[in-house]
Amino acid sequence: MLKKIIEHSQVKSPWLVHYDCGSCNGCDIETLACLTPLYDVERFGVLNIGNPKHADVLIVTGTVNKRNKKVLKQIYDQMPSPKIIIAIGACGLSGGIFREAYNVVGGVDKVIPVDVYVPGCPAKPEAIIDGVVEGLAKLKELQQASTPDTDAIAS
Amino acid sequence: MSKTIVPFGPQHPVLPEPIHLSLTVEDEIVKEAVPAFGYVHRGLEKLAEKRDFHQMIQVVERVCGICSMIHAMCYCQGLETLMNVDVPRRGQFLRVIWSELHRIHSHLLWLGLYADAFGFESVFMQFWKIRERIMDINEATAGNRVIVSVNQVGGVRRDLSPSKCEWILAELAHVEQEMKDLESTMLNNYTVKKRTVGKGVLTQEAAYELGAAGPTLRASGIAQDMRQLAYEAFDELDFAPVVETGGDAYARGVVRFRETFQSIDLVRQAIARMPQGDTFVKVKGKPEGEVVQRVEQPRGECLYYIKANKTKFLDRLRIRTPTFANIPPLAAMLPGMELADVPVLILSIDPCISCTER
Amino acid sequence: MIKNIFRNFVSGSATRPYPIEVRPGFKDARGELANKIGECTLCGICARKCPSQCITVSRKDQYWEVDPFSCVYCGICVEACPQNCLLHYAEHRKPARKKSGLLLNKNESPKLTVVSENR
Amino acid sequence: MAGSVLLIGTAPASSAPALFASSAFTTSIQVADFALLGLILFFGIKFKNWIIAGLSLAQIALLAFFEFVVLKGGHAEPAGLFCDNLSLIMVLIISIAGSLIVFYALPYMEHHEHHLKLKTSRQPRFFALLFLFIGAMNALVLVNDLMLFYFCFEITTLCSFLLIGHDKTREARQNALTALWINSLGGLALLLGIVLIYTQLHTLDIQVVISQAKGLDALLIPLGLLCVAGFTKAAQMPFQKWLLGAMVAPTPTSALLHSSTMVKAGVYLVIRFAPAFEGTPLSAGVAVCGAFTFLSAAALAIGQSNGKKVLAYSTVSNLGLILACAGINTHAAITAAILLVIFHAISKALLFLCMGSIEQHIGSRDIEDMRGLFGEMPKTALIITLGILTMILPPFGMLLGKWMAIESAAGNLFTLLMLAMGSALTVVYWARWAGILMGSDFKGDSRPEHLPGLARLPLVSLLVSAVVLSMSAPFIYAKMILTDFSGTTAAFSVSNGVMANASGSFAVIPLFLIAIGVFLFALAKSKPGRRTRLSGPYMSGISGQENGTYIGPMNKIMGSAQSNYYLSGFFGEKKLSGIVNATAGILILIMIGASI
Amino acid sequence: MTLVYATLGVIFAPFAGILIAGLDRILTARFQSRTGPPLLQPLYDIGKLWGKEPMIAHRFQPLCAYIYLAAAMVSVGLFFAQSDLLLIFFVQAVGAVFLVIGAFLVPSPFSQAGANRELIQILTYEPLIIIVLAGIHLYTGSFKISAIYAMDKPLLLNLPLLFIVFGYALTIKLRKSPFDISASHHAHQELVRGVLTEYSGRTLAIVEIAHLYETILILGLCSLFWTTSVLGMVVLLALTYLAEIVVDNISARMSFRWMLKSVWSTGLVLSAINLIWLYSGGRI
Repeated sequence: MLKKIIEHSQVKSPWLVHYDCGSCNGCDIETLACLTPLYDVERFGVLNIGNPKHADVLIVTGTVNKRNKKVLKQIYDQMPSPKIIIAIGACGLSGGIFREAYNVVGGVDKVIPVDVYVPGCPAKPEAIIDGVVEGLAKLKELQQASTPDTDAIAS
Repeated sequence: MSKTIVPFGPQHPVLPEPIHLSLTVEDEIVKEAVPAFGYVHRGLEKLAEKRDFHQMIQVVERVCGICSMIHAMCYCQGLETLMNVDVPRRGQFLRVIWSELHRIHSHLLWLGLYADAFGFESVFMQFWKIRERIMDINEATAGNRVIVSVNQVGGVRRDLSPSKCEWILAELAHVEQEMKDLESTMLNNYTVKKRTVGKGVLTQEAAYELGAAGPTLRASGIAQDMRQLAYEAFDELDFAPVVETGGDAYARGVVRFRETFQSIDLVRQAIARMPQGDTFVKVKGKPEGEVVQRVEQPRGECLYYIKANKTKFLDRLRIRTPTFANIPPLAAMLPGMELADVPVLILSIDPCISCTER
Repeated sequence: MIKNIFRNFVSGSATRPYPIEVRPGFKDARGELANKIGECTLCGICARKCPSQCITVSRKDQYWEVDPFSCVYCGICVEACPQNCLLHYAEHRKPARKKSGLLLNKNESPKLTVVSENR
Repeated sequence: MAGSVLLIGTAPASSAPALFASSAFTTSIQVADFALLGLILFFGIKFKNWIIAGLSLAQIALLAFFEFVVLKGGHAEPAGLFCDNLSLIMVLIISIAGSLIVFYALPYMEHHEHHLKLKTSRQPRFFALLFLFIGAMNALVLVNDLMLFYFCFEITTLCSFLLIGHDKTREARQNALTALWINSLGGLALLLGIVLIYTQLHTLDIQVVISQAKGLDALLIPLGLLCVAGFTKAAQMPFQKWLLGAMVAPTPTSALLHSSTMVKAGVYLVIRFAPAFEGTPLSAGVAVCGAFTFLSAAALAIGQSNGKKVLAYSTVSNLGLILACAGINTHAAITAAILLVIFHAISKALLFLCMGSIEQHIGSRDIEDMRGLFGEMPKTALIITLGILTMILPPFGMLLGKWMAIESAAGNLFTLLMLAMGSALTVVYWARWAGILMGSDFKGDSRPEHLPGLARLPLVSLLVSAVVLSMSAPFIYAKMILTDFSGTTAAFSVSNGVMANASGSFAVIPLFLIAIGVFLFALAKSKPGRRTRLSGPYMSGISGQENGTYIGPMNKIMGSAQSNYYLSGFFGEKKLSGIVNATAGILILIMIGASI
Repeated sequence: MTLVYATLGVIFAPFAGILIAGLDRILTARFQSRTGPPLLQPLYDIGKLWGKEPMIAHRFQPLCAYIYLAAAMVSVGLFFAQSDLLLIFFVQAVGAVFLVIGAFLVPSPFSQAGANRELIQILTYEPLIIIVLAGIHLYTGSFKISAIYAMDKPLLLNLPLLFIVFGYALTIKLRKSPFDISASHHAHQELVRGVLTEYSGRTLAIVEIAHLYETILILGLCSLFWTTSVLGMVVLLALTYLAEIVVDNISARMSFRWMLKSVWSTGLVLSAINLIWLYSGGRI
C-alpha cells in the first residue's frame, strides 16, 4: 500500500534543481519560462526547489567546462536517489557549437549519467516539458523494474 | 566575533547564472564580498580560429542568449566596416526592430528575476507572462524564440511582411498595457520600496570612476547610451537616454522599466518609418584590418574588437561586455548591505556572466 | 497589485495546456532539421557551411548524416542548400533517452547511428 | 545535608533555643556585627574604595544608633529560629546543591591552581570560605530574628567578596569591590528597614512583623527598603553589575553563590515578607521591577557570546521572574516563585558546573568556541544541552513555573507584556546555544573524554535531580508548598499528576510520560540504518573534502565560518545597559514612592 | 471523551492540512494566472520525500525532526482535548526549538543562518501569541478552550485588534510573504531553503508533516475567535486564510530586522490598546 502511494507520488511530484553549467542563458531562461504562467509546470507538481538535497530532477544546461564539472558532479552526488538527470540544449548534449573550444569538456554525459536529452538551441519550453515527462516515464519504468531500493524504502 | 562566511553560488537558486561570491557577514551585514569566476568560460573568442567569419556569427550569437541578436549585429557591423559594405536602409531598420525587441524581452526578464530576488513571486510571474508575447513575436518573425539569428554580414536574413508588422504593433500594445498595470507595483509598492530604495547606492562620481555601464550608469545620473552614436537606423529615430538620479537599486529598476516603454516606442517608430527595399547585400571577398565596434546592449555598452587578415579566419576577436564593466561597482556596493539584499544588488546590475566569461 | 491578482483570478489561468493540446508551431519557425534525401545531390555545401559542424556528407557511401544533438537549428544549411531539399519542420525535435545521429542513405531507409563526440 | 533532610516533617516549627535567649549570645552577635562592618570598612580603606568605606561607616553609625539609642544598650527579646516549608526548601537546596558543588570543587580547584601555577595551594582558604558561606546561608533562611538575619546577610556579602577576589588578579579585585559596595548598599537598606520596623512595631520577630504588618501603611517604607536589599542581593537591574563581575571567580563560586544560593537570599527575603505587603502598591511595584529585570536581562543575554555572562544574565533574568511572582503575590504566584527557586537553583548549578568543565577543557568561555563541542567532549555536551532544555522546555519545572507565573500575571497588564516578551527572548539565547553544542562534523563520531569522577558525579546527579524533581513537581507542591497556605483555598488542585485550577491545567506527569516515550521512539527510529547515506552540508556545490569547507576564489580552500546572530544593533550591551539601568532605577524609585 | 476527540484530531489533522495546503497552492497559482498543481499535491510531495533514499547530514537531525513532529502532534491533541491554551502553546514551542536545533547541527552557513532567522521569527511571534492568549483569559477568565466555547458571544467582537495581532503570528507561522524569511516554500531565496536546507528525504517529509500539524493548530487557535456558530467559524477561517494568500501575493519578502521592529511595535501597540480597553471593563 505505502509502496503504491510512494511510487505514485514519485512520478507526481518532481522537484527541480537547475544548474546552469556554462550555457548562454538561452536554455536557462527557457527552463525558467517553464515555471511561468503560460507553461506552468507546477501542473505536474514541479517546483524549482534549488537545493540538490531536496531535488529529484537535475536539469543541466550548457557545456561542461574544466571548472564547473566538479560542481556538477557534486550536485549530482548530493541528490538522494531516485533521481533523473535531464540535459538541455545542444551545448548540454554534446557541447554543441562550442564543442571545439579549448575550455569545453563536452556534453553533460561526460561527467554524470544523463537520462533524457532535450535537443534544441535553445530548447523550447515545450521541449523541456516533454523532457520532464519523458524523465518521469523513465522513472515509472524503473519502478516497474522495481529496484531493490524502492522495495526496501517502502518496507 | 560573530563572523559567518557564506559561499554564495555557483549553484544557487537566486542566481540565474554561476558566479561565486564569498560573503563575509556579521549578523547578516555583509562585511566583504569576494567574487570568483570561470564557471562559464568556454573560450569562444579563440574559436574564431576554427570557424570562418560567417560561421562566427552563429558563435557570437551564443555569447549570451538574452542579447544574442545585438551581439551578432555588433559583430556584423564590425565586419561590414572592414569590408566596407553598406547595409540597405530596410535592413538597418529591421536590425533596429529586432534589437529593440530583444531589449524589451531582456528587460522584462530582468524585471521578473528582480522581483523574484526580493521574494515577490507574483510579480515575477506577471512579467514573464507579458514577456511570452515578445517571445512569440521573435519566433513568428525570426523562427526562434531566443536566438533569432537574423544577422548576416551585409544585412538581415529575414524580412517583415506588412501583416506581420500590424500583428507586432497589436502585440506591443498589449505588452504596453499590461506593463502599465504593473507600474504602480514596481514603482510605488511599500514592500518593494523598502527592499530597494537606498540599497547599493552608487553616486554619480563613483559610477563614473568604477566604470559602470548601461542602466547601472544611467541610474546614477549619467546620460550615456551607445544608441546616441546613431548606428543603424537610430539616426532617423528620435531617442534620448533614460536617466535617473537615485543611483540605488530602485533607480536601476525604474530606468529599466522606463526603457522598456522607450523600446516599445522605438519599435513603433521603426515600423512606421521603415522604407521598402532589400534587406541585405551579397558580400564578396575577405575582411582585412582591425576595427572597434560599440553598440548598446540591454545591459550597457558592448564593445567588439575585430582584427582580420584577408583570410576567412579572423586574426583576433575580442568581446568586452557590459557586465564585465559592472562587476567593480557591484563589489563596491555590497559591503554594508544585509545578506537579504545581496540577491537584489547582484540582480540590480543585471549580470550576464556568460557574456562576461564567454 | 491587489487589482492585478484579482483580475488574474477572474480571467482564469493563462496556461497553455501543452502536452494535452499542442499549439501549432509558427510558419517557418526553425524546428527539427530534415532532408528530402531523394532530391539531395550530396553536394556537401551544408556540411561546409554548418557553424556547428554537425553534418557529414559522403558521396562515396551515398549518405547524408546529421547529429541532431549538436545541431543549433540556425538554418544556415537550409538557406545554403542549392536543391532546397533541406528543411526545418515547424515543430521542435522530441527529447530522447539516447543520443543518436540520423543517417539518411540514398538507397536505404533512414537509420539511427551512434555519433562520435569529436569528429 | 543529612541534618537538613531530617528537618523534613518537623516543619513548620518555631523554636527559641535557650542559647538564643542568653544575653551573652545576643551581645556577641552585636559585637560580631560591629567586627564584620569594621572588616568591610578595613577593606574599603585598604583598597581605597571610598564608597565601601562610606557605606560601611554609615552602617556602623546606624547600627550604633540602633543598639545604643533605640535599644538603649539593652536588646530586644530574642526570636530564635523559625522553620516552615519555605525555609526547609531553601535549606535543602543549599545543603544538597552546596555539597554537590563542593564535591565538584575538589578536582576543579586542583586543575585551577595547576593552571595558575601557584606555588602554595590556597585551597584551604577557598573551602573554608565555602563552608562558612554554606553555614551562614543555612542560618539566614532559618533565623526568625531580624538582627540575626542582617548578620548572616552581611556574612554572605563578605564571603562573596572574598571568593570573587580569590584569584587576586586585578580584574578579580575590581569586581570583588564592585560586589562589595553594591551589597553593602543593600546591607544599609536592610539595616535601615530593620530600624524603621523596630521603631514601628518594637519587635524583631519576623513572623510577628509579617502578621502585624498587614494594613499598616507606615510599614511599607521599611518593607520597601527590605525589598531593595533583596534586589541588590539578587542583582536585579540596575544592580546586576556586580553579578556579571562575579563571573571572574572560580566556577564553583559562581555556581554556589552567584546562581543557586546566595542570590536566592535576596529572593528569599522578598518571598518571606511578601504576605506583609500583599495587595499594596509596593507589591505591584516589586512585580513590575522583577518583570522588567526578567525582560531586560534576557534581552542583554542575547547580545552576549561569553557563556558565563549568558549564564549570569539568565540568572538575573530568572531571579527577576521569581521576584515578579513574589510581587504578583497571589498564592499561585508565590507557588510559582518557590517552584522556580527550586528548579532554577538545580538547573543553573548544573549549567555552571558544565560550563566550568568545558572552560577547563577548551580554555575558552566563548559560545562560538563551543561549536561542535559534541565532537570534543560528548558526555558533557549532552549533559549541558539537556540542562539547557530543562531551562526552556515543558514539561520541565522551569516552564511549569513560567506557566504559573504567566497565568497569575494575566490580570496585570505591564507585568504580563514584559513576561511574554522575556520568555520569548529566553528561548532564543538558550536554543541557539544548545544547537551549536550538539553540532559536530556530520559523522557525529566523537573522541572519548576523561573527566574525574568527582566532577562527573555532581553533573549527573544534578541532571537526574532536575528531571526527577520536575516530574514530582505536583507532589512537591502538594506536600511542601500547599501546607504553607493552610487555611486558604489551594491555588492548584493536584489529581494524577495534573496541576489544575480554574483558569488552566498543566499535565505534568502525562506530558513526562509522553515525552519519555517520544524520546525513546525517536532515538530508536533515528538510528542511521546501513543504507543511510551521510552527505556533507550543502555549499552551493563547491564544498571541499573537509566537512564545512569549500573551494573558494582562486581555488582556495575556504573554511565557511558560521556564527550566531548577536544583533548588537538591538541587544548590544553598550546599546541597552544605559537605558535599562536608568529605567530600572526609575521603576525602583516609583516602587518606593508608591509605598509612601 | 476528550481522549477520543484528541486521537481523532491527531489522526485527521494532517489530511485536513494537506487539503488546505493544496487549496492554498491552487489559489496562489490562480492569483498568478497559472493553473496550479492538483489538490493532493502536498500529499504527493510528502509521499515522494518519504520514499527517498535516506540521506542525513548529522546523526541527530532525524531525532530533532521526530521530536518536532511529536510536539506538533501532542499540541494538536491537547487542542482537540480542549486543554490549557498556554500549555498547548508551550508544547508547540518544543517543536519549534527542536527544528531550530536540528538546523544548527550541520556546519552549513545556509542552515545556520536559517536557524538564527527561525529563532528571530519565534522571538517575533511568541510574545504576540502569549499576549493574545492572555487577552482571551482576560475576557473569558480562563485559559481553557472549553471556557471559550462556553461564551455566548464570539471573541472577535471583543478582541478585534488582538485578532489582527494574531494574524501577524499566523503569517509568520505559515511562512508567507512578507515573513517567509527563515525558509520560503519556493526556494528563490538568499538562504537556499534556510532552516530546511539540510533536512532531506524522509527527515524532510517528517518536518513537512509537522508543519501541516502546526498549520492546523494555528488555524484552530484562529477558529477560537468565532466559537458561537460553525458557519461563522468556517467563514472566519476561510476569510483569514484567503487574506493570508492575498497578502502573500501582494508583498515582497522583508528583512528580519524590519520584521522584528515593525511587528513588535505595531503588534504590542494594538494588543495594548485592546487589553487596556478590556481592563477598563469595555464589553460588547
